[in-house]
Amino acid sequence: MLLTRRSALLSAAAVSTFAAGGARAAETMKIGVVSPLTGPVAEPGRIQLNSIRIAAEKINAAGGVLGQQIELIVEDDQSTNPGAVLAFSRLAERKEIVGFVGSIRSTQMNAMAPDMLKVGKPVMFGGTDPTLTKLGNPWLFRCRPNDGYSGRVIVSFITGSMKLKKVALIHSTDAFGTGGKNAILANLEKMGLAPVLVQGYTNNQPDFSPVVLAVKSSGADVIVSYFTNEPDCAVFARQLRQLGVRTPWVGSPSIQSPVTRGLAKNALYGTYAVADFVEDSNPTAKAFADAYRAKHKESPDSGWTYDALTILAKGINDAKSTEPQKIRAAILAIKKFPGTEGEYNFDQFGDGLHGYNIVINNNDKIDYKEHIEFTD
Amino acid sequence: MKLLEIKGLTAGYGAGPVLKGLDITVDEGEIVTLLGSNGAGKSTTLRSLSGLVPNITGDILYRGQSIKGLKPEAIVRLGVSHVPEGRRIFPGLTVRENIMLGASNRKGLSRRVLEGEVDEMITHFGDLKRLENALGWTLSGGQLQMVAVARGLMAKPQLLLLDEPSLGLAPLIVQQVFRIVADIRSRGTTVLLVEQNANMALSVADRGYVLETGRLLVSGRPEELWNNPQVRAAYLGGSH
Amino acid sequence: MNDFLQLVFQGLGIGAIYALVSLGFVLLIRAASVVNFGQGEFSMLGAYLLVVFFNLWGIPYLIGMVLSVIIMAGFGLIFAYCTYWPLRFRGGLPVIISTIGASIFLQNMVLFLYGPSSVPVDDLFDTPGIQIGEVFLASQYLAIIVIAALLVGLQYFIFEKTLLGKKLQATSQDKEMASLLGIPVVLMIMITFAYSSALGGLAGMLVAPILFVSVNMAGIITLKAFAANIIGGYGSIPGAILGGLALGVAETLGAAYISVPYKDAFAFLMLLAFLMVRPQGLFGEKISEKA
Amino acid sequence: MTALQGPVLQGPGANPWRGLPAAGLAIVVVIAAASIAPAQGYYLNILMQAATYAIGVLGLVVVLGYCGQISIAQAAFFGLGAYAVALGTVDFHINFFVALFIGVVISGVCGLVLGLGTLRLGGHYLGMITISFQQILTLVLTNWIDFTHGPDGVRNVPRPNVFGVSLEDGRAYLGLILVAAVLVTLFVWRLKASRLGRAMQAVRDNELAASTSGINVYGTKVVAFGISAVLGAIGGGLFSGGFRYISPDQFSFGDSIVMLTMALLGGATSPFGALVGTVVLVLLPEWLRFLKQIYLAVYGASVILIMVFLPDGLWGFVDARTRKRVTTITGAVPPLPLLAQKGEATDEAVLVVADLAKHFGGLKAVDGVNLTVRRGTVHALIGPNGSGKTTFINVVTGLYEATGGKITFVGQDITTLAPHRRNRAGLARTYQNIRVFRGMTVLENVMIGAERQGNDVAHDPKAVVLRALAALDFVEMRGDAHRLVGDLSYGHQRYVEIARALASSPHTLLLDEPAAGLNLTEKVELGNLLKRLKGHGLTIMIIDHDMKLVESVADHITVLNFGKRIADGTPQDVLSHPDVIAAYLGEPRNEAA
Repeated sequence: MLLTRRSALLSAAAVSTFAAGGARAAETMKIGVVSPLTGPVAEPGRIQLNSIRIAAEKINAAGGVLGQQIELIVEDDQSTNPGAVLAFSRLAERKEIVGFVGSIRSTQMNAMAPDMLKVGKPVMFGGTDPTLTKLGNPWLFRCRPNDGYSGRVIVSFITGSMKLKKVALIHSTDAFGTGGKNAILANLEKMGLAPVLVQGYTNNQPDFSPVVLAVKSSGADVIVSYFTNEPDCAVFARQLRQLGVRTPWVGSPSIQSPVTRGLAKNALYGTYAVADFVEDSNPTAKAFADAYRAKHKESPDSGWTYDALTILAKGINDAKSTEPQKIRAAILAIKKFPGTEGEYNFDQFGDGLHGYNIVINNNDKIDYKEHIEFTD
Repeated sequence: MKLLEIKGLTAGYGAGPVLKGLDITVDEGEIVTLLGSNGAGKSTTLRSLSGLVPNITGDILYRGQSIKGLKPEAIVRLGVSHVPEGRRIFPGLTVRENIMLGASNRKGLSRRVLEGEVDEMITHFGDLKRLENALGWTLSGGQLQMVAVARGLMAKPQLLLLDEPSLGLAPLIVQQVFRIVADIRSRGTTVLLVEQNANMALSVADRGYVLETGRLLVSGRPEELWNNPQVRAAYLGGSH
Repeated sequence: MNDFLQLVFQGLGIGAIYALVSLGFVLLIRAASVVNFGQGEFSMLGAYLLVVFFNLWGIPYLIGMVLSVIIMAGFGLIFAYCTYWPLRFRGGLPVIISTIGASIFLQNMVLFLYGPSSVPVDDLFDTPGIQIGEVFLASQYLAIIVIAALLVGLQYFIFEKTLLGKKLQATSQDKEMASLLGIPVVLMIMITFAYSSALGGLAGMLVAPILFVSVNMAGIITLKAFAANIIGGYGSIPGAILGGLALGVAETLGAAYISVPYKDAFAFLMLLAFLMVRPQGLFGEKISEKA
Repeated sequence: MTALQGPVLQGPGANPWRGLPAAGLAIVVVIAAASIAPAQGYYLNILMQAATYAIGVLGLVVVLGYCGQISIAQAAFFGLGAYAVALGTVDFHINFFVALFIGVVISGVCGLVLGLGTLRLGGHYLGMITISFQQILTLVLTNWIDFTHGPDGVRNVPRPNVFGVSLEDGRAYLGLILVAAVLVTLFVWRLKASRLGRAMQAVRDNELAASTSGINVYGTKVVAFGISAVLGAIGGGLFSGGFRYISPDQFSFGDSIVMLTMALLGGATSPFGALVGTVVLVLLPEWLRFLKQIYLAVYGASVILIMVFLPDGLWGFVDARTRKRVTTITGAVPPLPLLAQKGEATDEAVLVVADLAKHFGGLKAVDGVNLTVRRGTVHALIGPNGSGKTTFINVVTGLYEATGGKITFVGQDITTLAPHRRNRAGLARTYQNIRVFRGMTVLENVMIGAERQGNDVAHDPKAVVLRALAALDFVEMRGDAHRLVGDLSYGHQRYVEIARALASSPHTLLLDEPAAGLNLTEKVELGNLLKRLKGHGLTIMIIDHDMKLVESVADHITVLNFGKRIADGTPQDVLSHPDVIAAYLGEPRNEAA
């Protein structure tokens, strides 16, 4: 049955507290982290946690923040929205925490946002729903490019580099997929284009043949996709190829994740994806990936938590204070800061990144193709 | 020859024993009947014999061997077949299937022989012929009773335990059932019979035991029981 | 038209999966009067065993499947011993709850041991499938349809034609009476659970190449298999297969011609419609209460 | 009515104010508790969650524990309430309580519609339909993004003002939730001892007997399901304001299962069990926290262990060990009014059955039977097994629909009436295989009969108790009034069944094989009982195979064979009728038998 976990908020986050980087001093700089330790997205959660620890070690080795060592307080969000709310409510009770690292999932950020506003301390996060930084909540700082940019980058790539016009858009009906769909539609409209097919689906489908056949009969010359769950993407890819569709495909980041590639294998060869983190796209990313490999014997597929902690630490150091308003001002002042995900130029809303990389799957090897950056 | 010997049987289900030191013997070829009011322990005696009562003390000897503590499946394989009260026909199986399963205790029976015996049994109980393929739950009370007896006989038992076979049956059928009981005995099967209908029971039985609250009140031949005023008043409808 | 045929084939393939899982349900309902909410976990465990044997240990695919089926049969006994045996005289509801408990336990143990990521498994055949005109018949779906048909036939034969089947049914309907007839009740129950678990495991292994192996792989399928069981007729074997196929085809066509996001709703709307109009299902329920 | 005074008032349902002082005290205590609870954060969230869930689980107590119907959609109703409050206040800016009320109405209507559709069917069908409802609701909440906000959920749900006092503060709002929980608990607890609650339990224990005891089985089930949907929505609406953020995944199938487990774990037949179960299952994962990742696995295992070792749930376990021995009810009560009236046998036709037929497929169980029962007589119906006697009674009492023919009862055509309507017209019966309400006490069983709609005492709870005691006095079973019927012997259950019928002051009583399973002495007692009933205007129809009994009480005998009437007349005529001897009696009557 469907009870992977005690869904709902019946159970709160599992606690895992640890001092990073050999902090010895009694006084540490505490940063709260909401992360999935259990549940369906625990696996990416583990990588994100490893990444942030690498950042903490690096910062602590360099003398810490305002002379104090960083200590991470981690709460499990159980991969659910209610779990995230409970996890954050536990962190929020601890007055000594100066800032937070939130979730990569927009729906969890949406769920926690009211509490974050109430707490009034900076929260670095990775959710890519464009509206999150437009809620009038001054404490949210995004360390990944938002979906508005992914949509712009995808449309710019297919109309510019690929010179294709007839788009079939496949998207999950969840918040991520719907946000992506809206961004693509808006950007296509700006170019004076209309998609030949817009097809939503509900997550966790065993069969995508109706969607594949719809793509086939739509006459599209390019597929654009926003898949949330990796198995869905892989099932779709395999059925697409089995039913003989060879249309070029540009997808949201999940299409080139190691898990999806492992499931779909050659069905994804030759597909393009937008990617916020690409090791070869800049030296910071390369250095981080090397450090990660040295420690964990595998390659990271994301660097945003590393950036999140680095920027939060820089903000506190720049502000020379743990007072939230001062940290906020310092973070908003960060320009041209090299992160693993690109160059951070915070705008008034708290969005740090304004562009995406395009990558291609060359027989299971992810190659960096180009970076498309916007300044407005 | 003694087929069954119950010695000092004490048995129950939890809150105090139902049977309190009961002694009963059944000789081969006899029809023995147990009489008594509701709750006297008649059914519990039969259930103890067939292994359905978990906690018993005393001993039960069948052909001189103790069967105390054996599982019901094992006891029926020794040749003791129990037709419990309430008929207990499997509701989702047909009459034929119910009767066929009565032979489950007999090993190595070929399907062909089995089908033949079932045919024979169904013919023996005339009314069942037209009901052969009816599902158990659709039968009326008397029909159920007939199937239950037929099913019990399919075990080819040496000892047949019959619990209230006449319950809810029309007088004509009651007579038929008791004729069958007598017939069973004439074919060499020993019968231990529990009955409320003491008249009928004593009319076919060789001996009877009267139980009262788990103890033996009196035992003897039918005419002795008939003439016992105490028994007559309490269990045979009295003379008032 | 070609699209339609393709969709019907896909629907039959998915429907055969529902039917396979549904068979396991029906078996436990018919032979032990147990509604097992942990049935989906049998499939999940079977698929993980195949992953361990084939992906991890490199044991040949078919041998791995056979081994997994055998282990699943054994697992069924343990499952019965823990969730069913202590509650066997207490009616349906306590057993349902304890199978729910077992379901939570198993999912989280597997989650703890293997993590949440999906794992791919190879297809049963190397050939991806057969192209007939415009219609592509994927080999794994063909295999599932064929195996489902065989198993349904086998199960139908056992229940309707053999003495073993009758003994299994008798045990389910009245355990005490069955024991009085000399039917080895414990053995019957053990056979039932072992077979049901093995069947569930096999279903899991067959769908693994299509859905990949993960803790949640069987969730929605199990619910729909349950719905298929009702649509076909509660506890009916031909009903399970027909209900499963009908559900698969209906929801695939519904997705193609009505709405993809509401695809899962079609199964349940169909179930609602059946309950309102023909509650006994396609094949009817065998036993009802007599006044 | 001096007899109304005295110890008898201790009976269930006798005191409408019972429990109110305790509830008042509980409210004071929970408000005090709320005021010392933390105003923010984790523990507050846990407390709110436990209290709001408890309200939803109490709904399950009504539908599952009392009425015996399995609902697997409580989280869906909970969700309907939650979304009504969230969307109503956030998007439509309606007052909190108005939104809550709308949610309750929507949920209640959904419950009624689902119930009306399936509750005519027995058993597991409600379970199935609720699973479907649950799944469809989750899909709609997720996919109807324009209205529900989709998977994003609704945030910033406001909390209400009560009498101008803002409950924005967490403690104040917790107080509101706890007061609601106490009131709902009181309601559910009182419901159990009410007429409606007894009807639900009767339906749970035996639908057929409930219907022929005047209970509208279908209506009662629908009402129970409706109440559970309403309570679910109340819990969900309060939850929405407490948590302030809701999304579809909080109201999924898994959550319905969790609620079901809470109810069963605590003990579904008592509201206190529901409270205990909810609190334990909210806290269990917290206690198991030290186990880290495998705590959910341990939780699953704990569910199994609790089911195995605590069969009646946690509350059942506690209750069984703390329950005081119930004292027997003493004191004189007015005897059955029936016994005070006089009525000799007359020629007035009470029950007229014309050309009655009932076919099951090809089987003609009853095949054109004509029969007239006259007021004040004892009319026996005999015949071989399978001759259609019980089917006849079942058609007359409405359990089976007649294939043809007409049934007139006291001048009214009742051929197509529902069983409970026939009972309300004064037709009571007993069953061949006894049908009592096993989960209820002897007294409660008989009270069900006494409060039959149309009975003179039906609307006075005290008088119902007195009438029930009078009926028990008549069958000499007052001493067992507080025992569970299921614990009684077969013969005594039979008497309870007769007492239940007599308490309803029936016009006509149908007895289906009352002597089956009784020994000869007990049969004589039964015969005496029937003779005592004679001469008071009560009309009795009896089926039995015991010719001695039949002969000693019957004024008139009808004989059926193969669904047809083969003889009809006085006992002497009928019992010497050659056809009757051939088909039924077997041999010229043997005086010894």
